[in-house]
Amino acid sequence: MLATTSDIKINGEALYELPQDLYIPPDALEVYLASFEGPLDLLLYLIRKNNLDILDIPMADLTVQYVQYVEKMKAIKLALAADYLLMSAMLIEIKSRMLLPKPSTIEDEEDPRVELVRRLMEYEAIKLAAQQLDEMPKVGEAFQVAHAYYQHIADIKPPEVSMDELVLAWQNVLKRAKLNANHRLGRAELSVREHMSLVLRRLQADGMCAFSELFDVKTGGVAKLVVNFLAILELAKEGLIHMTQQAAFSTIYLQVRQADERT
Amino acid sequence: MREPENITEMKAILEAALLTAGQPLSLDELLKLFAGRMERATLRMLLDELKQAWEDKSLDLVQVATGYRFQAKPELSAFIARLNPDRQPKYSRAVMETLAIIAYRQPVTRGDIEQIRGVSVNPNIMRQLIERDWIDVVGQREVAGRPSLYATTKHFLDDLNLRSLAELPSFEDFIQDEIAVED
Amino acid sequence: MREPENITEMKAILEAALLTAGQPLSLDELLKLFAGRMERATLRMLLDELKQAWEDKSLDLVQVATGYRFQAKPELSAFIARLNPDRQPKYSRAVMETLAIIAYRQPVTRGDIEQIRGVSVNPNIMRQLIERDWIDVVGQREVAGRPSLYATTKHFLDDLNLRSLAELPSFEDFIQDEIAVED
Repeated sequence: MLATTSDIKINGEALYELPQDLYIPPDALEVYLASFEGPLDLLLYLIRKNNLDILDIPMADLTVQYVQYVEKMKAIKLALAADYLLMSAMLIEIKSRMLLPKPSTIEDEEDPRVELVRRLMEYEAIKLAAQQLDEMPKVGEAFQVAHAYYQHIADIKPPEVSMDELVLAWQNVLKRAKLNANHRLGRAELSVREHMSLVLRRLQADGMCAFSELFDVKTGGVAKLVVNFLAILELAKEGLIHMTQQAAFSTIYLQVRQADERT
Repeated sequence: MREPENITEMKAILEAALLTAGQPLSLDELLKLFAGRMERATLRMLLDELKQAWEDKSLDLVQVATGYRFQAKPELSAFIARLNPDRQPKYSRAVMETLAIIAYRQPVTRGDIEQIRGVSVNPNIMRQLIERDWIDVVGQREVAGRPSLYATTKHFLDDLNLRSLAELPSFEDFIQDEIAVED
Repeated sequence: MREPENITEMKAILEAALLTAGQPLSLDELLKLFAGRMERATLRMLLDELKQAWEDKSLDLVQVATGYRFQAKPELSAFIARLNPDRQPKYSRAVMETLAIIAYRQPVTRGDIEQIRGVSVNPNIMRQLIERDWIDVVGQREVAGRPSLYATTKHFLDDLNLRSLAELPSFEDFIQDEIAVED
C-alpha cells in the first residue's frame, strides 16, 4: 500500500525521486499529500525505506521551507499542510531539546524521541491492520448469504383498541359535534343504552317476548331491573319496539316494530 | 479457480447461486455462472434435477416471470412470518369515532352516526367492525328504508376488558375535564 | 397452522427460516419460530444436526456475531461472484485506517483517531463507516465537548465472518521492528 515512486507524478511526469529528507519541493507538495496519509506516514516511509535519521535533518532549512508553504497552501488543503507543519515543529522541538545540554537535575527526563518512535510504530501497526482488514474476505464479496424467497403470509393481527383510545375518539366526536350540552349522559344512562341493545337483540332472536321474561329477577339485582325497565321504556319511546296487552293485567308482549306498523 | 467437472459440482454451483441471489435468476444469468461453457438445454436439465431434489425439502425451486428462485414451502411460510411480525395495524380515526358513537349511543343507525360525525360513513367502516365481531345489527328502525340499528357485542366488551358498558367513562367525566381546561 | 410435531418438521422450519433470512438469526429469533414451545438446548442440537446435514452440500451453516446463517461454500463463491461484477465499494486508505483504529482501540473519539493517524479526520470518513453499519456511537467521553466514542458493531463482525473481536488478527502481529534511536 505504500506509495511507490512511480505513482507520484508532477505535471504528468512520473517523479522518480522521493525526498531523501523532509524537504518537499513546494510544487510537489500536493502530490505528496495525496500519496501519503499524513506526516506520520511520510516520516515512516523516510525512516523505513530511506533510512533517514530523523535527527540528521537540517532543521534551519526545513523551518524556512515550511514557513514558505504556509503562504502557498493558503488556497489549497491548508488543513493537511498544517499537519505537516505541526510535524516539522515537533521534529524541530525534539532536535533542539537533544542539542541543549541536559541539566543534571532533570536527567530523568524521557528522551523526546521515544514518544515519536512510539507514535510512528503504533501508526505503522495500524496501517498494516488496515491493510489486513481490507484484504479479509467479506460478506457480499467472498461470502454470499442465503437469501431465498418466502411468501410473506401476514400474521394478521387485528388492531388493538384500548378503552382510553375509545374514550379519546368519543371526546373528539363530542368536541367536534359540540354535543356536550345536549348529551349529558351518566353511567346509568350508558347502562340503559346497553340494555336497549340487549333487549333488541333478544327480541330480534325470539320474535315476541313476554314483558316478564325480559327481567332476570334471580341474578339481576334491583339496579339492573330498573335499568332494564328504563331500557324498555326508552326503546318504546324511540319507536323501536311495540308493546301489546290484550286486557288489563294480562301479559304484556313486546316485539320489534314491523315496517307495516308505522303509526 | 477450476471450472466444474461434473454434474454434482455444477448443481452445487447452481444451488448456491439460487439460494443466495435474493431475487429470481434468469437462464441467461445462470449461464454466466459457467462462463459460457454450458448449453441452455443442459442448464434446463440441471434445474429440473435440482427442482426434483428439493421436492421433499424445506424450499421449492420455482420458475417465476423473471427467472428461477428458491422459496419456502407454503406450509412453512407461516412459521417464518413469526420472525417479522407485522406491525400492529391501527384503526383509522373514522373507525374509532364510529365505534365510540355506537358504544355510547347504541342502538344507532348509520344515519345517526353520520348526523353526529357530520360526515358520511363509509360502509367499509361498518364492515370492519362487524367482521371484528365488535358490533352487530340488533334491529331496524321503522322509518323509510328500515335502516339497521347497530350495537356493540359482548365480544367487544371482552376485548376491551370491560364487564359492561357502564364501565366506560361517562360523559360527565369529560364535561368536567372540559370545564377544568377552559378555566 | 399446526405446530410441528416431530424433529423432521422442526428442522424443515429452521432450515427454511435460515435459508430465507438474508442475515444471521440469533437463538432468540429462532425460538420465535416455535412460538416459545422449544428449549434452547433442543434448538442448539437441531442447529448442529442441520449444520452436519449441509456439510457436503452447497452452503455452510455458520455462526457469526449476531447468530446463525447459511452462506455459500468458499469454493463456490468465485462462481457466484460472476453474477455480480460490480462489487462493494473499495474504501480509501484513510477509511480503512480509521476502521482499524476503531476496531483495535475501541471505544475511541475522533480526537484519538487523529492523534494516532497524525492527520485530521474528515467527518465523511466516519459517515461512510456508519452508513455501512460497521461502526456506531457507543457513548461520550466525559471531557470538554463530550466527544462521541466510536466502536465497531456486531454487523462489522458478521460481515467479516467473525463471532467476536477476539477473532480478529492480533494487533501484536502488526508491530514491526523497533525504530532505532541513536545517541
